[in-house]
Amino acid sequence: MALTREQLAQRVAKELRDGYYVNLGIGIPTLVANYVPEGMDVMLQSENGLLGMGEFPTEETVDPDLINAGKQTVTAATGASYFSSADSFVMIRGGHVDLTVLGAFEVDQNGNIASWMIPGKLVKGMGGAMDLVASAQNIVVTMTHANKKGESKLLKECTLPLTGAGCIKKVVSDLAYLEIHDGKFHLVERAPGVSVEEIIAKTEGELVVPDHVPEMTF
Amino acid sequence: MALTREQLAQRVAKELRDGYYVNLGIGIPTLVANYVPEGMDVMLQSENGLLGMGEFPTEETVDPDLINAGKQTVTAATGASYFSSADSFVMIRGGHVDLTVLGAFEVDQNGNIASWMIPGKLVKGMGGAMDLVASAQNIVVTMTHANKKGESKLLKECTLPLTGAGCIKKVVSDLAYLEIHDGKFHLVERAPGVSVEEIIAKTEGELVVPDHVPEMTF
Amino acid sequence: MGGFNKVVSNYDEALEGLTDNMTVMVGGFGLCGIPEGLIGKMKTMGIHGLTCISNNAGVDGFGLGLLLEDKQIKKMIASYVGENALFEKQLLSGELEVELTPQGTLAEKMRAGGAGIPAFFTPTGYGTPIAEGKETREYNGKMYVLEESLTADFALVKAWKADTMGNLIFRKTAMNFNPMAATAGKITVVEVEEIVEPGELDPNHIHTPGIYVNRVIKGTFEKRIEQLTLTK
Amino acid sequence: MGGFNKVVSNYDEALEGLTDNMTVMVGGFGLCGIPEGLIGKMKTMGIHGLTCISNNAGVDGFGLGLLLEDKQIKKMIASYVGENALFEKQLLSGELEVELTPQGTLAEKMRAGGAGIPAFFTPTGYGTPIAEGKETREYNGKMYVLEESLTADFALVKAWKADTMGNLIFRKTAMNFNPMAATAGKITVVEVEEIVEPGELDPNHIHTPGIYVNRVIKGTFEKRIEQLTLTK
Repeated sequence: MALTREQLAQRVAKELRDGYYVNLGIGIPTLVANYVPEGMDVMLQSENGLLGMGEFPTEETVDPDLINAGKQTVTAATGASYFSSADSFVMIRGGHVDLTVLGAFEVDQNGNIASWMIPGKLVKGMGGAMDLVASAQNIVVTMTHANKKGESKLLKECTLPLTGAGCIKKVVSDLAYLEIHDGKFHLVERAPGVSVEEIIAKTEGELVVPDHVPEMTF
Repeated sequence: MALTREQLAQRVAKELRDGYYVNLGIGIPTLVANYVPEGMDVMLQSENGLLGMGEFPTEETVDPDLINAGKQTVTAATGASYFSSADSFVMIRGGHVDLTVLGAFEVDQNGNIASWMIPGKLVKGMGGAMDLVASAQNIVVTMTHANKKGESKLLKECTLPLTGAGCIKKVVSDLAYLEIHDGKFHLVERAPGVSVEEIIAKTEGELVVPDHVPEMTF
Repeated sequence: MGGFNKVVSNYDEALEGLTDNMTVMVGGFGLCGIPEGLIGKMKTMGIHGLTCISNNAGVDGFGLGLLLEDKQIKKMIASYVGENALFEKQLLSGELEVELTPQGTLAEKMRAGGAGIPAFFTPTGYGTPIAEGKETREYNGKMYVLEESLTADFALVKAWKADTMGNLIFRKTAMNFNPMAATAGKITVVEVEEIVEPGELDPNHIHTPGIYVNRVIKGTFEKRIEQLTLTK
Repeated sequence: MGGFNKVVSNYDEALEGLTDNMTVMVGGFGLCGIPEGLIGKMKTMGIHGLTCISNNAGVDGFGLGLLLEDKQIKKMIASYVGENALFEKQLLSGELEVELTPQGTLAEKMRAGGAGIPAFFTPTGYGTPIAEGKETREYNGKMYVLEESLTADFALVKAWKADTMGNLIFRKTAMNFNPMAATAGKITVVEVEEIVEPGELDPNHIHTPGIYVNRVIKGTFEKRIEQLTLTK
């Protein structure tokens, strides 16, 4: 079975480490915050200018001056700090964030990512995504493996305008966890109940499949 | 009579305007703070990271964490702020300082200034002087007109390594106030009791002398 | 402090000198930390042909969205503009020009503009449409794009507190792009929630020193929330 | 906050991994705001061949001057080094190399290093010996020099207060080069006067967020004054 949104988030959460500073993109990546393993502390960075994002507020604590990069009202965790957007991207561009999680339309076997623009549709802007992918050492892309027509989104070469070039090394799709190196996708884990054959069929890019592909655990 | 150090500072102080943010270099420029005209407010910027430098402290108020760019203990004026040296040079390089006063070894008719290095002598470093002269719109150089041997320091072309190129427009020497434009020095005022002839004799650079050269007032 | 009293008493004075076809930099992220009254004044002034530099373009009927109603904005430099139907309409009809800029690059361009740095190299956007036509260069095995700085005729800033000398403190994430905007305007106007006397703000914790600020006005703020999300 | 407790209890731990021939960035302006204990520890460790990036080089017998006594510094990148007889001697004898850098350029190079910006244009030094061999370019009729950023193996920082998570607050002009140094070290070690619990520092007024800080140690400081000047 393909992973649900919640399961995607749960699998990505396994990439967290105690003491990590983490930037979570909008959508499924945001859900990762719900699956921080017990006994582990992570600090969430929000690129508008917050390190230490807490839970959503209550009606009593909601504050219009405290939002995240998705423009949602949030709270600040203990030990949080506020700073300008320029200083926020000193953190990001300077490679100080330990893990970045974001979605994508397409990823290709050379680590290129397309996530912000579909020609012919209205272009809303890239926000901070280009900065995030250009600078982070450790990026996890989470996405569906194929589109609704069944066409692969893990490609030999991205067809959409890029968000970043040669920067993606890890992909958690709804079918598999894959790594990208040496110009190829490498299948590492498959979603529980998903066959290697289905993953092969839905991966357009060059895919290296080891003899044994374990099922994901959460 | 050539101006004393105190008189030099007094003449430079006439370039102050109410509401000016001012950076004063080490030496005679520092003395300018003693001659801010009555009823006029200026804020002194110190490039180590202080806007709103106050007077020297007393033995009771002295604080090793509060120094100026000359490493002297100082106080903070009402409305002062502290910031990093990077932010300090955002102010300076960004052209936000209204007036910069500094000394020089040599100035030439093209507005070049040499103030930091005498080849063959030990080079101590330029500190913030290169940033200050490269960025300020309004710079006053205060210096002696000639060296102890009587040789001019207002030259056709600087002989010492430059601090900045084409950036000096106003010079208050101990003999005269001069402006620099169109590749020439322009004599504007003379020190009380100093003859135009003496100024001409001690200015190696091209000097434009108007029919009437008023004496400085303080 | 005669020469350092930056306080103005009305919006006419606050935006005096702002005319058609100028470039205006506006602080804020979404609707958070925007100079609401100054934007409202730009609308009633009826100035046109503006180039606006701001991370976002407001929403329909609020923030910079207000200026779209009468087509006052000619060009928008922003990182994300997707919250606004009117914006979309004017963009598709060609009435509005947009220069999309990655958020970190935009923030750094504004800082650089205020800091006297005309251009800098950034890894952001290399290999993407953003780098097209721009100089690229390798440093330590990684590719970078040369980006130029931004300044503006007017910078419109929202702060929490100011003293009369224009020293500013921002509050929480309402800081966002405001500190950089404050440094990058030929004339910087700040709308604040509270004005205090010099000396009341801790000099150790002033976010923006008054040297960058030309005018301060006390505003009243609706602080509209774009995405109200509450703990269930 | 297990993973975020940056506090170390001794100087061995604070400088673990610092070895010969490394590049060390040190905060401070003159003797103000210097990490006294960390410098002292570098001396007793006896490491050699260091490249030090710091605005100044201390004085004889204090600050970075201590490291000159045993010729531990191979190269100094600084803006002003004139307070130190030993420095002068080693410089003239060729035992010590100096790369003089304008103060604002040095501050910006350190910030850029921490910010992932490999190079930027500055007007500073154009037409002077500083620009020799460097690329220059005209923007809006003014000439600029391309300067590259600086990073270091270790950044040694002095702050006033830290919480255990490494969030920092500096005090008065002891801030100086410390915030930029904090961002530019592969390993950033901070020596502070006081360590508090997370939550005790106002999030709105943290100068350096803990993300840049690897280790925090409580020091004791002599805070020697270089130029005692008092009101007469």
